[in-house]
Amino acid sequence: MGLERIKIAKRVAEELSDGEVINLGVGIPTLIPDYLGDKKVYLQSENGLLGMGPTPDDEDINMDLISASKKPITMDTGASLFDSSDSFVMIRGGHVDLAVMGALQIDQYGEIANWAVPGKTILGVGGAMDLVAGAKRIIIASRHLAKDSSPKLVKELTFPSSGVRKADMLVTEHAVFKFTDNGTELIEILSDMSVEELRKITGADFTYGDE
Amino acid sequence: MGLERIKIAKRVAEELSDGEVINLGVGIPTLIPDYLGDKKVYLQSENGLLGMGPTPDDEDINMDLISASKKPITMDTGASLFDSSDSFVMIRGGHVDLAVMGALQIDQYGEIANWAVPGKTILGVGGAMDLVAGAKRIIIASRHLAKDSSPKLVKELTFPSSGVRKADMLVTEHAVFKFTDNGTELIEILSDMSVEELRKITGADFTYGDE
Amino acid sequence: MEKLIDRSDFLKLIDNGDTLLVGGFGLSGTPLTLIDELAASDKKDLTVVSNNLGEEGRGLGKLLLTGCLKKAKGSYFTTNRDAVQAWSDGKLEIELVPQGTLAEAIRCGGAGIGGFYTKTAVGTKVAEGKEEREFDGETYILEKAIKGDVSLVKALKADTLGNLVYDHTGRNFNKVIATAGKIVIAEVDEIVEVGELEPLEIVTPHVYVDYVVKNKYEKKGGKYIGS
Amino acid sequence: MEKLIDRSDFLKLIDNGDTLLVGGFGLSGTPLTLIDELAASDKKDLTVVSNNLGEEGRGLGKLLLTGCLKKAKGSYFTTNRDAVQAWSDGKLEIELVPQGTLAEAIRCGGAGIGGFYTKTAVGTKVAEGKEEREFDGETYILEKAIKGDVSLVKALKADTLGNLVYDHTGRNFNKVIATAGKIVIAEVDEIVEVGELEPLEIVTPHVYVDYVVKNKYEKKGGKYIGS
Repeated sequence: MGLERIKIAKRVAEELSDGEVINLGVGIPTLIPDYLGDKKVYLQSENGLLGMGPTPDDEDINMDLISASKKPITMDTGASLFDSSDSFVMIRGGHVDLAVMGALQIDQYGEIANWAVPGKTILGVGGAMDLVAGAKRIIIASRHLAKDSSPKLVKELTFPSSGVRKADMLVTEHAVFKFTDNGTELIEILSDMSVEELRKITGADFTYGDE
Repeated sequence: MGLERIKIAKRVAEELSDGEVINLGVGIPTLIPDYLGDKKVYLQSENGLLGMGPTPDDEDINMDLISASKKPITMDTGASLFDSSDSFVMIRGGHVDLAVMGALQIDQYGEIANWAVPGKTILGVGGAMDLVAGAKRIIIASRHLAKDSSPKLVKELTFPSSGVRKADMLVTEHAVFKFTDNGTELIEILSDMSVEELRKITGADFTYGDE
Repeated sequence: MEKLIDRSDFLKLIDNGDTLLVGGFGLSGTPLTLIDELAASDKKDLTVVSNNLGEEGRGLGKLLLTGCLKKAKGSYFTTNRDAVQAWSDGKLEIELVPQGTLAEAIRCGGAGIGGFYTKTAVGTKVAEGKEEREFDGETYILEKAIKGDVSLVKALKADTLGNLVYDHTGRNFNKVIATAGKIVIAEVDEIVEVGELEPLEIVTPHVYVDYVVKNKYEKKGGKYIGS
Repeated sequence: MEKLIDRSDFLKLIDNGDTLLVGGFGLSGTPLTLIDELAASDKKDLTVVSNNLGEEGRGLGKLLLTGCLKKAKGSYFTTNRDAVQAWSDGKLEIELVPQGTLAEAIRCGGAGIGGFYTKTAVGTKVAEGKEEREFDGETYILEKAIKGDVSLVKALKADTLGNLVYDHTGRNFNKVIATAGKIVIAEVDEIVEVGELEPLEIVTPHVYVDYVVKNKYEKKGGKYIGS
C-alpha cells in the first residue's frame, strides 16, 4: 500500500523540471520531495511561503512555520514569506509552474473532483479550487481505484467538480494518462497489467499508442 | 501672498488631532507640518510610506525616498514602507484619518473639483480621487479666490468633480466653512472682513451663527 | 503604550451578534488569548470569519464548546469534528469559501473595494448563484468583499505605536484581517519600543491597529505552552 | 546566475506593439537602464503603463523624444510638458487612471482577477462608460485588470535566484508590476548570493522574475549619476 504511493510519487517526480515552482497537495504529493534526485525545485505553500524545506528536528519546530498541511517545516535558502492574499496572487495568477494534487474523481477530459463527496458533509475546500484555477500545469497523483474499488478515472464526474480547468496528467500506481480535448490518452503502463486489464479497472475510455 | 498661505496652513493645523494619520496634498497642505506645535501626527505619502519626516540634509537625499510630490524626505521613528497597492488599501479603505488637499472649486455641499479645468488638457489625476473617496475626513485648504478672482466656493461645480464624496471643511485666508447636507455654514472669519463682505466674494450661499 | 489594554477589557469591545474576523491558519498566527476570553464569556450569536476553526478544543475550536457561535465562514472545517458535529446538529451555520477567495475578499473589505471577479471556483457548487462574467474570453465569478465588526489578529511583536510584525507563516490571514474590521485588536508576544522594528519589516502599519493585548501564553519548544 | 542577461540582449524580448508595464514613481524605482535601451532602439507602437512618464528627457520621458510610444496609461502626465505636447499634437494617446485604481488593476492582472469594483472616481468623468454597482448601499464602479506583455521593474538588489528587494519608496508600483507581465525583467543595482536576503524582507519572490539586468548607472549623492 505504502509502496504503491511511493511508486506514484516517484513517477510524478520524473515530470518535475529543475527550477520549477511547485505546489504539493496533501497525501501522495507530499512524498515527492524524497525522489527528486539532483533536481532543485521550489515548493510553494499556500499559507505563505515559497521555498519550503524538509521537516525540522524536534528542537527546531515552530508552530508558526508550517506547511499548508499544518505540519512543521523549514525554509530553504532563498525562501520568502508572504501573507495569504499574496500567496493566492501567486497561485491564482498563474505563477506556480505545477500543482500536484490528489483527486476523488477525474473525468475523461481531466476535470477534477477533489473536495466533496455527494451526499456527505461538504465542509472543506481549502486552496484546492484556487490551485485548480491557477496553476500552469496540474498533475493528479492518485491511487487508481477509490477505497470502494470504484475507478477514479471516469467518463463523467458524479462528484462535485473543483473547477472547469482540466488536469494535464494523471499518475496512478498502474499508469500515466494524459488529458486532451479529445479525451484520455494512456501514455505509460507502470504495473504488470495489460492495456486490456487496465481498461477493465478504468471508468473512462482511453486511447493508447497508434490505436 | 505667502503669508496668506501660511495663515491657511496654521488654521488647518488647529484641526489636526494628536495621533492622527494624515495625507497632505501638494501646495498649501505641505506647509502644515511646520505649525503643529506639540501635536504628533503621522504623515502618509501615497507612493508608499507612513511616517514621513522632514526634508533631509543634502548629503542624506535619496531619490528613492521621496514624497508623493516627488521631493526628498526622511522617515520618522516608527515609519513603515509599503507598495502602491497597499498604500491605496490604506487610502481608499478609509484608514487615513484626514486628507488635506487643495481645490479648484468646491460646491455648497462640499463636492470637490481638484483635478481638471474645463476645456483644458486633462492629463493628471494622481491619487486625488482615491483620497476623496477614501479619507475619513477631508479639509480643503485653499485661497478664497482663484487666480482669475473668481470664487472657489460655488453653488454648483463648473469644473469636473473629483467624486461624489464631499469635503467636511474649507479653510481659506478669510474664513472657515463647514459643509453639511443643508449646504455651507460659515463657522469662523479669519480676516477683517465682515460677513457681508465675505458673501460678496463667495460664490455659494452660506449660513452663519443663528441666522 | 496608548493602545495597550488588559485582556480582561477586550470583551467590552465585542457585542452579541458581531462578525469577528480572526487571523490564523490552523493554530498558527491565531490570537489564542483573545479566543480564551471569548470562550469564557457569555457572548452569543457571533459569526467568525477565519480560514478554519482551529482544532477540537483548541484555538477557535474552543468556541464550539461554549455555543457562542452562530456561523462560521472559512475554507476548511472538515478536520475539526466538533465543527462538523455542530453543523450536523443544526447548531452552526457554515459558509464555505475557497481559501484564496477568502483572503482576497477580506483584503477588498479593508481596501474600499466592493467586490471582485475571480477565476477560482468557476463551474463549481461554490459558484452557484454567483454572477458570471467574461473578461478577455475567460470566465470569472463575482465575489463580494468581507468586512467585520471586530478583527482579531495575532502578531509576534508590536511596537508602542502599534506597528506589527508576524512570525514566519503566522502572517497568513492576519495582514488582511487587520485592515477589514471596524475595531482591530492585536494579540502579541512582545511589545518593543517604537523604532525597534525596521520600516521595511513592518507588515501591518500602526494605522490599522486600535488595541494591543499581551499574549498570556509563552512559546516554548515552538508551541504556546498550555494553550 | 541563470536569469542574468546583458542589457544589450533586453531588446530581443520586446516586440513592436507590446504593452509594457513599467515600475516607478517619477524617476524613483524606475528601470533607467532598460529605458535607455528602448530609447536607443527602433521599437515602435509601444504602449506604456506607468504612473507617469518620468520627466522631460529623463526616465520614461526619453521615450517621448524617440517616437516609440503609441499610448501611455497612468495617473499623472501633467508635469511632463513633452507628454502634454505629444498628446496635443495627436502623437500620443493618453488614458488616465486614478493612482490607486492603477495599482489595484495591475495587481488584479497578476492575480487571476478579471476586474474589481472600486469606490474611487464614482460620479466623475473617469467613471463615464464604466458600470456602476451598489454593494451594501454604496456605489462602486467596475475597473478591469491590467496585464502586460513585458514588465520592467527596478529593484535595489536581486539574489541569484531572482528574489527582489526595493529601496524605500522605490518599491511603489514595482511589486504589482512584477506579477502582471508575461515576461518580467528586473533592473537591479546589485546582485547578491542567494541567502543574503532575509525571507521576511523579500518583496518580490523569484517566481515572478524571468530576467535580471544590471543597472549601468551608479548612485551617488542619492541620484543615479548621468541618468
